[in-house]
Amino acid sequence: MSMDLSLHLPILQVIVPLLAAPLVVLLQPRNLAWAATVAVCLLAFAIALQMASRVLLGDILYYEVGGWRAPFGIALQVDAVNALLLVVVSGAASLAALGCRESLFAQIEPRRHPLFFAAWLLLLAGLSGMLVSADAFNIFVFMEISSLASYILIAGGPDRRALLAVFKYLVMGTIGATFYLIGVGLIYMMTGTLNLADMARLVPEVADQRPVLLAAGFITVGLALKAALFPMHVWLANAYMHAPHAVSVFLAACGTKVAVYVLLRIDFSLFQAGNLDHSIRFALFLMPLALLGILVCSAVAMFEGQLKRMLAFSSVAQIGYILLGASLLSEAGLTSSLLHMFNHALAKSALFLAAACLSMRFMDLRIDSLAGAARQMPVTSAVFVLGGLSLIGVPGTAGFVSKWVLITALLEQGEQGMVMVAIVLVSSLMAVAYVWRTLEVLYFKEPAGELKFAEAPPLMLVIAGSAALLNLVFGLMPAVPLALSQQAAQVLIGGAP
Amino acid sequence: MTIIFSLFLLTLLVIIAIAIVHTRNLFVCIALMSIFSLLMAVNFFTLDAADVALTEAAVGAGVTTVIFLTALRLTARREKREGTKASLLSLCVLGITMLLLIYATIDNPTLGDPNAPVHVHVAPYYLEQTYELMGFPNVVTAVLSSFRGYDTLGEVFVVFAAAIGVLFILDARKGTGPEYRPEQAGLKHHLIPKAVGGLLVPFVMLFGLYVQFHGEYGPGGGFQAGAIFATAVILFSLLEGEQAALRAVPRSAQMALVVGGASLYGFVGVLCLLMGGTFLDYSVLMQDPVIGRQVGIVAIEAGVGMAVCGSLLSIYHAFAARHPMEGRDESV
Amino acid sequence: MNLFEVLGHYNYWVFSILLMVGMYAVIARGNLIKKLVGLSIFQSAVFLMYISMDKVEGGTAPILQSGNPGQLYSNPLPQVLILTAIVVGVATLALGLAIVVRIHERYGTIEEQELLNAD
Amino acid sequence: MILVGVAVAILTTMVLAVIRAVSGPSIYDRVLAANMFGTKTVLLLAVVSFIFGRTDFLDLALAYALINLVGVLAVLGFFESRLKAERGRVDE
Repeated sequence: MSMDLSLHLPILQVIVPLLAAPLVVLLQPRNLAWAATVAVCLLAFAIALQMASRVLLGDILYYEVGGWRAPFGIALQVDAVNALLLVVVSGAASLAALGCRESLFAQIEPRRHPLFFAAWLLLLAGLSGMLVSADAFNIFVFMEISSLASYILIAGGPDRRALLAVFKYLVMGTIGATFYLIGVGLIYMMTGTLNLADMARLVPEVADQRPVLLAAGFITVGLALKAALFPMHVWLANAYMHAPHAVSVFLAACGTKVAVYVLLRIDFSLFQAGNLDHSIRFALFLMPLALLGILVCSAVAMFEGQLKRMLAFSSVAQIGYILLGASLLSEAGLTSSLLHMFNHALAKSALFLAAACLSMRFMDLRIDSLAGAARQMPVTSAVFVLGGLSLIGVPGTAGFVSKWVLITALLEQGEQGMVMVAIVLVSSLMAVAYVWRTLEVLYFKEPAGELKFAEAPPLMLVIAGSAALLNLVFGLMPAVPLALSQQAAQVLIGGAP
Repeated sequence: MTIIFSLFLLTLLVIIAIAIVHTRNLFVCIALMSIFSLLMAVNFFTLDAADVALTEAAVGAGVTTVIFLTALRLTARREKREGTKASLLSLCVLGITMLLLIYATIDNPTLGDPNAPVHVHVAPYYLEQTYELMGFPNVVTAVLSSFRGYDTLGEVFVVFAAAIGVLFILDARKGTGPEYRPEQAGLKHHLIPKAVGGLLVPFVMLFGLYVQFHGEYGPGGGFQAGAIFATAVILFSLLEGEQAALRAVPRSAQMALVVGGASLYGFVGVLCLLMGGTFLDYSVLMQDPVIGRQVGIVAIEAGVGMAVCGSLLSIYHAFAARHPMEGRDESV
Repeated sequence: MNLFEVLGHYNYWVFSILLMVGMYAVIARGNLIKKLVGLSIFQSAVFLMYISMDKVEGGTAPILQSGNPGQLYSNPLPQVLILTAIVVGVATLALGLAIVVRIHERYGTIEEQELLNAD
Repeated sequence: MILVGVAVAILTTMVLAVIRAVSGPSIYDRVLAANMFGTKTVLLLAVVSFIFGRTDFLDLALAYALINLVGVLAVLGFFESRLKAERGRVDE
């Protein structure tokens, strides 16, 4: 009866939050559902850290659910590509649940808490399940768990427009997931297997057949929809804007990135391995969209009047950076792409946490109405400054590191790369503009009347502050995430799933 | 033979689908949807997918139709004339996409080709090993609950998510709704529904039990049984009224089914893990691995049945017990 | 390509047609319930595609018959996947309908154009 | 052979039902057609399971018959509640 829990880490990452969800539904009293959720999120975070530390040492964690060998049963695998994202996902869930306690209690009626927090755990479980799975259909199942949970969470927003936003998200999300399902079906039709490694072995034999090409198209478009790649991002802005603040923090940090991960994993390991044509098509499809997304959405963010919508558009632009790096098809490019997922999560969660803090004292978050907030809320404003600097990519912050790696990767591309470097620099200037616009209002604009209120509640400040400090920590000491990202890029380029 | 049947039924399917999109009356649209589902189910049946046909009938034609109707009662019955501006353009784009898709399927293996990749890799293992490993003949049940039991766990939690989502969004968890309302009195004052329907409720339940426990030997299993059980209670509620149904199976009992079913599945999985196997490896549950698997499968199928039944019921009641004027925005 | 091969792809043609018919309802129709109906046709098309793969000529449903050792059976795997997918479809639909009901309660309409004008 | 003949006959009536369901004109026609279609499905299923030689699938037909009834009752209930709601509004 001796058992070693460390052998079961990949499955525990998923089932701890998954199985906790129905139990949370039963917890009635006010703080209990929240406390249990935080505890489970932190436990998941600890599991993710444990796995990441083992992956860093060169381990690959492999798990066969139900004891069935790989192509016959469902396998899980944690390697460098998903270990870092698991940390991001469970970390974001913990940060958002812990750091938005008061905001959540203000926005969600206590009697609805158990259901809300159950959905919260389901979202965490769904995203983790997508990340650890090495089975194409299993990814779909967990994608749907995470999607349904995020619809529920966003629909918790108090404004009635949240309902419209979530309906749009539901329709587009379902189309995206169904496209993915069609793609998986077509590959299954041509190979007879659902296991990613087994598929990677068999796809090259049939790579030139039309169903496989079609599958690549369906999967890429479907996941791009889920990842809110420009111009398929229309669902995202309002969904983030009207969601409860805590949900915005959680989703902005990791919601779309998991879809990007699945896209990269499937595309690189199945279609691109040894198929130059496909690699070129992949790059040709993603690169222009990524560049356009960076430019257009940064520009939109510059003129957006609502703080959270501005941050949402900036998120779409950042997805552009992530996919631009991937579309270079080089090791350096992929490194920047994976590293940026991590760093952007740090920056965006700090910024959305600051927004949540501001929302405790301001009725609505129009940027103009925040005038002079820095006097009353110095810590919150400082968090916003740090997050903003990291978003822009100022040296010393986490955002700088990934942008630096991206620019290095672009420069490897020769003349074409120079143009893209220029675009990245222009959009960074735009980021300066939209971050500065908010800072100016916070710090230098005279408030309309006299402001008489205190800082946000202490727990929120502590968490927001530590999120902001993490941006500095990983800006000055980027070794660990950088090493993991490099390792991951090698895995992806090497073609082994 | 199969191909001729399919040809015919599929053509009907396309006609119905176009009619569904064409009609403006949402009620008609739902009626046609139920035909669509039945046709789809017959198609599945002719394509040898008996389990799927049963599910599609129970869920698609049964529960979905009922939920659609109850939701329709709370919203509008007709669709307004104007479509969106993009309708003509999208028609062209989608038409071209369709032709491309048809062109791309030329390389697909022909229907029924025994040498298609799907029939030579992975699947033969299931067909050859099931009897030896599980000791029962329904390979679909074996794959569903054991080989790919982890997917099914996910599926149970998808249903769980839908149930808590509907309850959360409609905020319909507590109480049995406002006071008694005449329009929810049910159909029992009509002779024929009373005579026929009342008789049927226990038989539907019995049939549900049969599907639940015969799932290893014939088409069926926890999922279909849960849907059929929910159908029985919905039938009862249609006849006797919402209040009577909620007295018979109160909301707390529905929630207990959902939570209990999902937890039972998870518990079996964790138990396997604690007894030294991997998650959901039922073979460690007993001395004899075959019996262990059978025990595990019966247990998780029971969990699936409970969770599905509870979820579908709580979704149905969240819609059906709601008053059309409840939750109205004051500003509207 | 003989007639048999053409007819053997008919299922996939119907899949393509249904996919696009459903998509059309989602994109071009303004009524939110109609959009959900379209979405469910769209998903049904995919079910059809998967189930079409499982058929083996001369085979029967994969419930083993003990008296019949030489019997061919159709592929169980797509059926299992679609059982799961049907459930996912219903779950999404129920959630979508709940949202539509709330939209109707708070806006008084479920027509897209009127909703866009409302805010 | 006779089974195939029966199947063809059932398919023909299914087409007739579909024509009624699609063309209407009244809602009553369509609902009736939908119900009739359900009944035909049950029959077709039974016949097909004999043709395929898998009579153990007859319980599927049973399930369809039960479900069809629930659908019809739901439709009736829908109309009745509509009717009552409308009448209630007139009374006020």
